[in-house]
Amino acid sequence: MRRQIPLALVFIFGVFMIFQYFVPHESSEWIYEFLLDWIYIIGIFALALGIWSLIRVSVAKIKARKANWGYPIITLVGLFLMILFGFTGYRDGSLGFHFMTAEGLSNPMFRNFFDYILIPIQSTMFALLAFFIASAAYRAFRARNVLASLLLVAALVVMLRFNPYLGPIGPYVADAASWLLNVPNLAAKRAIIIGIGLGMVATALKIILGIERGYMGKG
Amino acid sequence: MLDAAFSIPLVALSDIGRVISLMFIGAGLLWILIRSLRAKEVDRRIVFLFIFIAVAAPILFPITFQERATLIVRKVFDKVESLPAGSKVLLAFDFDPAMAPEVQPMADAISRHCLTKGHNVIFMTLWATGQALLTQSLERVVKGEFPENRDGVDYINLGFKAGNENVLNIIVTDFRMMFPTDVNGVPLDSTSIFDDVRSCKDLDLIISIGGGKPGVKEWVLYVGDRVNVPMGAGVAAVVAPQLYPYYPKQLLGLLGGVKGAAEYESELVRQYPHLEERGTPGLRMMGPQTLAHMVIMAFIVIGNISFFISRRRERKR
Amino acid sequence: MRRSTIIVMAMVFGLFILSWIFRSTSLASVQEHYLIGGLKVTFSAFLTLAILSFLYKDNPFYKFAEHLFVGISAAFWMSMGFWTTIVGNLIPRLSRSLSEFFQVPYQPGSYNFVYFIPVILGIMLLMRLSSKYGWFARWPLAFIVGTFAGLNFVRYLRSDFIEQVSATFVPLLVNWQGVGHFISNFSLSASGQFVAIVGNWVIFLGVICGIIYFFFSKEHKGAFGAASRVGIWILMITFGASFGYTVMGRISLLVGRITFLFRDWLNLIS
Amino acid sequence: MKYKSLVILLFIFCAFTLSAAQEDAAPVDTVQVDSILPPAPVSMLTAKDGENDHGHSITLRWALSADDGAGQNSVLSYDVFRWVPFFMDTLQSIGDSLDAAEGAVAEQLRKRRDQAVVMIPQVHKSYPEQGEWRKIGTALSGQASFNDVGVKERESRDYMADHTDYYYRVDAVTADSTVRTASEVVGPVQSYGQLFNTGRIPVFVAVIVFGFLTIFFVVRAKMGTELYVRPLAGIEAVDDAIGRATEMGKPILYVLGLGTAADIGTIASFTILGRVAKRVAEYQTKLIVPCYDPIVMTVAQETVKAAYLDAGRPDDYYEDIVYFVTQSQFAYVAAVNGTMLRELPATNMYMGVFYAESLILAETGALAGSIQIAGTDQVAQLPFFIVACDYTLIGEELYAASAYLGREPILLGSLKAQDYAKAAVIILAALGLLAASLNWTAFINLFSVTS
Repeated sequence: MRRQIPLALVFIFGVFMIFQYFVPHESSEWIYEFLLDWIYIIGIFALALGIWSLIRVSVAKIKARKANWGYPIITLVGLFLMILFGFTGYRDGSLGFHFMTAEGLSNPMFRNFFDYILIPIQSTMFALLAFFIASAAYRAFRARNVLASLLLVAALVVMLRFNPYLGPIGPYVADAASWLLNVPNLAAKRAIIIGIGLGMVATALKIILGIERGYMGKG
Repeated sequence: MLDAAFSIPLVALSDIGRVISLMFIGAGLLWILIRSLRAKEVDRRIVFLFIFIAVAAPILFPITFQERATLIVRKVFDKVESLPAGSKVLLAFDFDPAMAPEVQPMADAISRHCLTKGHNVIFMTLWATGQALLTQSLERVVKGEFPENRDGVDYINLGFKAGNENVLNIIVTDFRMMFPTDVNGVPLDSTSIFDDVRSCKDLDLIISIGGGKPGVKEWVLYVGDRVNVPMGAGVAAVVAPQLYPYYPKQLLGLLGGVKGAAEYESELVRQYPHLEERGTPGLRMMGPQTLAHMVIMAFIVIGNISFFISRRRERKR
Repeated sequence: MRRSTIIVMAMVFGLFILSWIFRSTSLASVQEHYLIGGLKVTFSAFLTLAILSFLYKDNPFYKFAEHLFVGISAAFWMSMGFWTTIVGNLIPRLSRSLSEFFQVPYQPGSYNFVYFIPVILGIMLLMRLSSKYGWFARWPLAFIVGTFAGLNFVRYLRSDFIEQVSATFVPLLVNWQGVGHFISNFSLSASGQFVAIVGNWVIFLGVICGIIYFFFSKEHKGAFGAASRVGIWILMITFGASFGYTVMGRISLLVGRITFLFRDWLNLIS
Repeated sequence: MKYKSLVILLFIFCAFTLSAAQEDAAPVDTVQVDSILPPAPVSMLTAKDGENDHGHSITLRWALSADDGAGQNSVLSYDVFRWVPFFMDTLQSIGDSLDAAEGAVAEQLRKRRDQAVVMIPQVHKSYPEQGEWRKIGTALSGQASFNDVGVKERESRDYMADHTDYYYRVDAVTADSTVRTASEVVGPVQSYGQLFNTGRIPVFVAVIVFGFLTIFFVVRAKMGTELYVRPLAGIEAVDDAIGRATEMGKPILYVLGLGTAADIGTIASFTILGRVAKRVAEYQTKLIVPCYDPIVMTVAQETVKAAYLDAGRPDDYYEDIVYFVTQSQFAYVAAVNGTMLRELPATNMYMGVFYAESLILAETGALAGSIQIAGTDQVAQLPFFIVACDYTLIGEELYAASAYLGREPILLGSLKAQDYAKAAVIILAALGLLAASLNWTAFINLFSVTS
């Protein structure tokens, strides 16, 4: 029972979604739209589980008093403050259980935390990529063997476009770079995508047929 | 107060700063090269430091590199340059604020070039979100830098019309059907710029600047292919590879990303040195890019040198 | 904590207080709440530098920023999810009184009862927390996995398989007007006929060799092995070129952050 | 009948204006003469139910007016008209008042509207009485078709009822919008939803063929046919990596990426996680699984729990092996980065769906000195994993990994099916190359999926 019903559910909904794709009729669309709506709603319930996990892990760390036990306190303070700001706000001058008003967010602190804490950290994390792309290039682009050399040469050709001191060979480098990006790139990506498509389709089919059940904890 | 105190010496300092930072990068790379000749690996923090300086220094003390326009960019420049004064050029600003940092520099450079040459420029946009940007850049470039030019005579702003490629479909045969008036409500018939322009066929050059849909592709398919008017384009870097197939038949040239803008600006400044003081944002934005690319390439070369040396040593043993 | 750590932290703290004061005074003439305005910019800059300091090594400032970021972002998505999905999508369909409480327009409709199903499935998911009825949670999971498996099965069969295969149908000879025409117009220019023909060949052979590389149940030996080797070569060239191409975009991101520090915080450039 | 006389009248009128215009305008301005001439009407107007849709739409097609792009070249656009009963105005006004109404009044109006909507097919039967022609859209010159697409929601203003008799007409319009020529009326035509999308037949065939292939090889494998699979370096590294972690006494970090349970790549990753967790449990090594998506976390907890049970060590399992971090891309990355530098895992595995964060994770992992094995189906992120990780499963290899690790014949059987499909791709691509070279469009069209 505990395992059969979920597997039956997977099969029923999987097969329905396949058939739905070929049936343009209204009733099939109607169910399709409902199903997608449901998944969003279930996702919110799952998020509650997630937050619960976050709180539990943080509290456990604080209790254990191991190294860095103080930092989870910051996580919890941030979490509860932001929840407070997210769930209470002013509307028509009174504090209440509000989020949006006609003028925008009902709690300015929610916006401030977003603009001056989330955004700077987020864009700086993203900007770390500039450093990491350099260190990865330095570390990995060594002509160890044929494959690594091909990787290295292709990357150098494309990056050379930015060198203003190439003189007469400049235009050729630019042409070579755009050829690399247009032709072999297209071929390789297409080969990978066809492979991925097949792998995905096979996996999806195995899931629907109940052959692959790794996600239910059973191989 | 504090800002003023800071900014005055900085201007004077910027030359010194430029020299110091370039010397630091150059000498530093040399030192690392010597170290790696002894087969010593570079700590990744050193790589990080160099990247930081290579990006920060050109922002703080504008460092620009001489760009040589590639053929695909120079073709657009040469076309604008070779048209006689008074030619009718249409500039379509098909982008939104999100894309603007990448394509606004080329839009500015091309408008500046056209007006310097004395062309009659028709501005328009297919993007609702592009209208405000168009108005701003008109205020800045056209009215700010060329105050002697008259609206409706030397240039005209048609503004935004909804309908995406359908707008193009109509102006191919008739401008007035889609744009009875310009953005200010002045009837096209009362403007001298439209005296002998009825449709896109009567233009001498069309340049579309954009990066999304509708954009360059739609201009090519719905206008360029249907009338025999040369078309140039400027797009965001990510879109450029998809448009290469249209060059050189359907597009006479293409500016891709900030680099395309920088190449255009350098060509413009070479031809008209007095325009340099009006700003070359493309070249300025290319400063950090060029320096960072060169530093990364230098590190790749250094890494390979130390790799080969250490491998040779191992073999000797 | 060691003494040196405390000294460093105190110094950083002092520097940011100083920066706050300077920033606020410079904003005094522009903004009404200049103290808050100064704090906003200074704190953003502090967090920016805290994250960047990670490049040197893991340190208390990074840990602070990281933990703050995790807590606030988790709550951010939770609030957004609650207000947009539960209040925005679910409640107007289920209950008039709750709709009135949240001040959202109640949308009565004949099929609203089906919205009880996701609520029941959601509650089943929450049963995970109970050790006795935890297995109920598999039902909603099975529902989600099954639905998307079916959806993706057809979607990817179309977009990643059929459409990609048919996109490979390119002509062997582009613009072919006879051998004489080909030779007399021969050029190596990027837009020439020769380059176009070579391009089509490379695409065709590249796709074939790339696919051969992915064969699992056949030994990569002989001609098959050679093709598979060409396949991985083309993959590597592509990965190298894509890597090199991405550098530009990543540098732009850093330019944005450094510009923020120099302009909005230190006011060094305009 | 009424209409025919109208057309005749129109022609007479046109003829008069034509002659009048010639007389008047000829000496003054020739341009005006051009614009006053009425154009030829469109011909062969047909109306059909929109193909392969849910109904509520009609497709019109016609042959261009003789004066569109040729002849006098005077046609600028086509106005499309539909015959609309006056009854529809009543419906619209109910909608208007419904927008403004609240409470019980709204309830009442809603009921009235629902009753009225049912009447729509009925009132269309009264054609051509109690109704009029209304312009519903414009097609540009050079276009010979128009889709009249309505909305399926009955509450909407643009609701277009199915199984209702509609009548259409198309006017060829010149620059002077009063100078136009109407076509003949076409109708009645009804819209309805189809039960099978014929535009998607290629996909349907592929579903059948691929499904059959997979089931065939799975059944064959079940019956015990030996299957060869070539070694994959990334997979073999997994076992070594777990052993290494045990020797060093350091944990293993398993990152499921940013995918949701909707991504097949993530589901493939669950299976790999199950295998890894089982071995980790056997070796009694520590496993860390930080999650981005709460549903993924839930599934991963189930997976790991069952793996520990399978390995015979249910007591070693605790709930916080798999934990939730946050549903924000870079906050998740920041936390995982911190974990990597503080826990110093012996091995990092990145399996699933990754975006820009791939390189941040992989470089930090390299900094921490961990062995790194990655696998993703995100083509754009593959270069970064290839560069920064020790082993990378490229695209399809990620999906194959679960079969490899489990070595179960059923799962390996489906790999064989995938290989046959790839062989088919190669043959089709070769045929397509010939077809494209020889302009054999019939073959190419076999693969075109419309709608």
